[in-house]
Amino acid sequence: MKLVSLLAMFIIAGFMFTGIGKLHLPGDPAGNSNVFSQRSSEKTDTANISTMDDYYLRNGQMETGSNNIVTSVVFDYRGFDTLGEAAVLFLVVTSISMLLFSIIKGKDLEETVLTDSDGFPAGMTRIVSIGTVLMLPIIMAFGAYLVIHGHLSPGGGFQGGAVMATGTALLVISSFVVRNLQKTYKLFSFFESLGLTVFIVTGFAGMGISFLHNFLANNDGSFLGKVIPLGTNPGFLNSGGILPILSTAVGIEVFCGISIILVLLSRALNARGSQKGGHKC
Amino acid sequence: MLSIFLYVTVVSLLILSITSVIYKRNLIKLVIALNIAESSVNLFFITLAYRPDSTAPIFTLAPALQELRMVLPSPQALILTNIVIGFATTALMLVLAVITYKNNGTLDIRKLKGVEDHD
Amino acid sequence: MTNHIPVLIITLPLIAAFLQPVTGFAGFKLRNLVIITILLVLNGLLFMLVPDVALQGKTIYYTMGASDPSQFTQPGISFPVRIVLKIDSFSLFTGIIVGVVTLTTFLFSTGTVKEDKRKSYFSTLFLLFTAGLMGMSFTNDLFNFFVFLEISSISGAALVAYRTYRKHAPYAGYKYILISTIATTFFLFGVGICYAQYGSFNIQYINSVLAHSYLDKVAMLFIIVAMAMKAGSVPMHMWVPDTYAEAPASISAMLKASGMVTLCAMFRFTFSLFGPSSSGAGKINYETLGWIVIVLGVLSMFIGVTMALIQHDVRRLMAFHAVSQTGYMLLGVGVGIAVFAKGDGGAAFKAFGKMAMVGGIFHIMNNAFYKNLLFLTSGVMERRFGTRNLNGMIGLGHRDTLTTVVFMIGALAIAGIPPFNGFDSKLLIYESVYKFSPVLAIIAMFVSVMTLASFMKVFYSSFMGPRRDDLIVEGAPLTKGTKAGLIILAALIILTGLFPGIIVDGIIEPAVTALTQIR
Amino acid sequence: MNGKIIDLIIKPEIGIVWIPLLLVAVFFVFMVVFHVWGRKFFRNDYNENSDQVKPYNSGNLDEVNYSVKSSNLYWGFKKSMDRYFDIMKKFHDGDLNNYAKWFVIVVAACFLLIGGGLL
Repeated sequence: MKLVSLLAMFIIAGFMFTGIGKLHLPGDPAGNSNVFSQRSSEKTDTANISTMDDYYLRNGQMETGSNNIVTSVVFDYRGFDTLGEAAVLFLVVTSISMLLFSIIKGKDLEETVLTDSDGFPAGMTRIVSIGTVLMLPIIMAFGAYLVIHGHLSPGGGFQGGAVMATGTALLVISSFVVRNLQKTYKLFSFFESLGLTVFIVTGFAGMGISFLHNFLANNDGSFLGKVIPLGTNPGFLNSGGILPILSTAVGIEVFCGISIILVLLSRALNARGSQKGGHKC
Repeated sequence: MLSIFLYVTVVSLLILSITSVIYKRNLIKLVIALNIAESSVNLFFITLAYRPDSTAPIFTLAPALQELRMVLPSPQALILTNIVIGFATTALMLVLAVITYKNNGTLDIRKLKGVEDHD
Repeated sequence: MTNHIPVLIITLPLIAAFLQPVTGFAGFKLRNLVIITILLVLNGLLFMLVPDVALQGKTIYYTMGASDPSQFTQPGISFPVRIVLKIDSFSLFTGIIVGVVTLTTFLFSTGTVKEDKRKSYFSTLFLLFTAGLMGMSFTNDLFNFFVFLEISSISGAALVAYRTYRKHAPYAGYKYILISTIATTFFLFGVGICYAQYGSFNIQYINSVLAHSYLDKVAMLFIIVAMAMKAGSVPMHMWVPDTYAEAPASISAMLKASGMVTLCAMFRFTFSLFGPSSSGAGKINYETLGWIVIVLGVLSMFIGVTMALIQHDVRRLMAFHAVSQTGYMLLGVGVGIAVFAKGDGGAAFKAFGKMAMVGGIFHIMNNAFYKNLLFLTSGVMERRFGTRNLNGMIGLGHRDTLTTVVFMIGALAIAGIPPFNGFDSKLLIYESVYKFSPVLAIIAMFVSVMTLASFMKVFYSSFMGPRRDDLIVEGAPLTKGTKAGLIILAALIILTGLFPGIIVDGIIEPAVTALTQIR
Repeated sequence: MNGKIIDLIIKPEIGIVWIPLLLVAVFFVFMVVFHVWGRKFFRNDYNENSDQVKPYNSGNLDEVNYSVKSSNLYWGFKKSMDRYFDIMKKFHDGDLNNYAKWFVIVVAACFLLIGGGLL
């Protein structure tokens, strides 16, 4: 059995190395998708578009009002994938809290904080605690910047939310303790749910035309609808249509979701009792 | 020519990770192995997106060239999705490993069979 | 609003799940009522589509975010740039299975999780599971399919581990998520190979430009073997009994539905993605592919049923039967795949290949109904006696008449006894497979006999015998929802068995036509 | 195609290839083969002239417990096929590495088919 599977691994490796010889090389112009972005000033230029990515690069800026084509793909062209992805995150937060609240119960829900003589939490040194306090606003501000400027510069809801959640991670490792776990959980869970609801309601709002239709883009700058010039430009914050709304919603959801996971995992690892009936059954 | 080594890396990572899924016996190590597999798929997609002499697909303050070339945007969007999904899978597997450890007192899959007698 | 039905089917369970933490104050009964209403609405929407899609053969597209959602592509370009949902007869068939199974299973589970503290998480995950399965049925985009596959497998894993106080339940969840992740990783690799060649993720577009190169074969191999693993066919089935046994009964039924949807997706990829395309000549050897599927099917039937015969754990027994029944579908559709691109101008396909596929696809539906019913009754048995071990059960027939009757219906249906629905699809499979290769048909009949034998064992040891009230752990009567779930499924089994012509002509035959028509 | 399937279900005499005599003959041949050779292969400790062939009840059977336990149903079948079941039980032992191995083996087998030009 062992030898057979080892042989199987070698066979797979051999055939896959044969296969990559036939794959087009990265950047090879003879490959199927060689994309040049020769922008034209025409409205929808459908001539000479050979692949999906070519279409995104040529028309993405005009159709969605976003300078960052990746963001326009994430939230507009493939927005339904992003909804699924946000659902995956929500799902995993729900399942992790379902699983971990079976371990964390009783006394573990209300942690007594061990403090040193000056009132700082014990465990890490005071350098870490004070450093965390100093770093936290900067991290949060940077995360919020990434979320809000998602349609203009590298970033977006997921990245910004993850950066903001590193703030929570810092708090967790520097021994700041959540006192009332249930209350904190409910607060974060509420905001996570709120973010997702905003996302899906924004999707439904475009339902007059189609689900997740970018109905705010390019409508003479009234609300998030400023028309950006084609080609290289500095960009405007109030462009992009529904992309900033979706980005913010996802940012809130990711920040709250990852924070719940971090807090619950750190608490579960320190949970004292094993659960009832664990070793029997 | 050198760029084919990116594909070689992708396949090597995939083969190594699946080999370690087959031979490793610690639940945590299996999680790490699957993370490597997922990274190899991410690397595969991002390699497909690469074009030489190209910029990132962002028009904000992009260099004003005569012929602006950009790398492909959609694989980047997809691996963003895949990273989040991989994070979710990893977190769930780690939590399940923690609870398995609390219930059984071991992480060795030879000891945790999970199957009683068949008949 | 009618042209938005495809997206509503997927997003309604999603929005209900997202609002669960907010509506957590509303109380258990109201929340259950809301969820049941949503599942009923889903079923209603699905049946609203039947006249258009199944009977008239229309195909409904829904392009996300486009200015005209019912168009497959935007004007001026030949390929879709956005995510497209596609409802044809086959995906509608898959959706109807998911709708019926989720409705009845949720009705059943309202009674079983009633006293549990974590029931709000249960309903959230259940809704997300439903959304994942619906998305898998209707999407026409490979990466979107991957996302919904992950939604269904992650929620499945969490629900398998729902009873964390049991010793092996978390490890069973771990097994499920590990196996799923291996399968989805290989699936995504196959998707990447397709993207590298054709620059698109759309199933229909890729099929129209498919070149049948070596890389296409590798992608097909990865995608189809990964789907076969998720569907639980031998020899990649060993996780099935372990996970199905440790999950709550309603979740076993949902996992079975997930396996059915994955199987449907596998058939869809075989025909709609890697089928003979209009551009390239069909260089993939479909006869070999069909024989691979047939061999997997025959192994599944035989090994599944022989292992089931010796089990004494009722849930593991039923899980092995799930593997064995998967074999019938693989056998039926495998015969169809093997003959549908033969060089005889489709004569063999017309003679028996299409009938084999109709049998295989019809068996998916029948199996979803009776296997669901059997898993749910095993839940009642487990609840009553507090154990899954058949040695510790006796004489339940004196207490639960309803459970006894529906169990008999399910057991006779799975064994293929005439008035029930298992007979119809099995007869179609026997007849058509006999014309293809008589040995396979004889093996299938032998497996059917063994199936009956093992369910006689379950019936004998748990329902018959003297009344033993001292063995009963949980004696409370079944709730209305639980009874409703069981009765609906039993009625569906009998109706499908008595009037197979309506179902076959109305839903199954259009589904097979939609699947095999070469675009 | 329309209508034919219903006919087949309702009127089974149309289009059925059903030769019971052939099946009986095959069954008979199998019986002979198993009688002559099969018993030696599966159970070589079987002896017709001993008490093995008689029914056997053990223990104190009272009114309440007078039923055969489910593990003991089809005992003879299990006993005669125990070599097969020993192999099968080894495959289903709950070892996660083995489960993943079979996926790899199936993929490798299909790769061999592609390499052989069959697929």
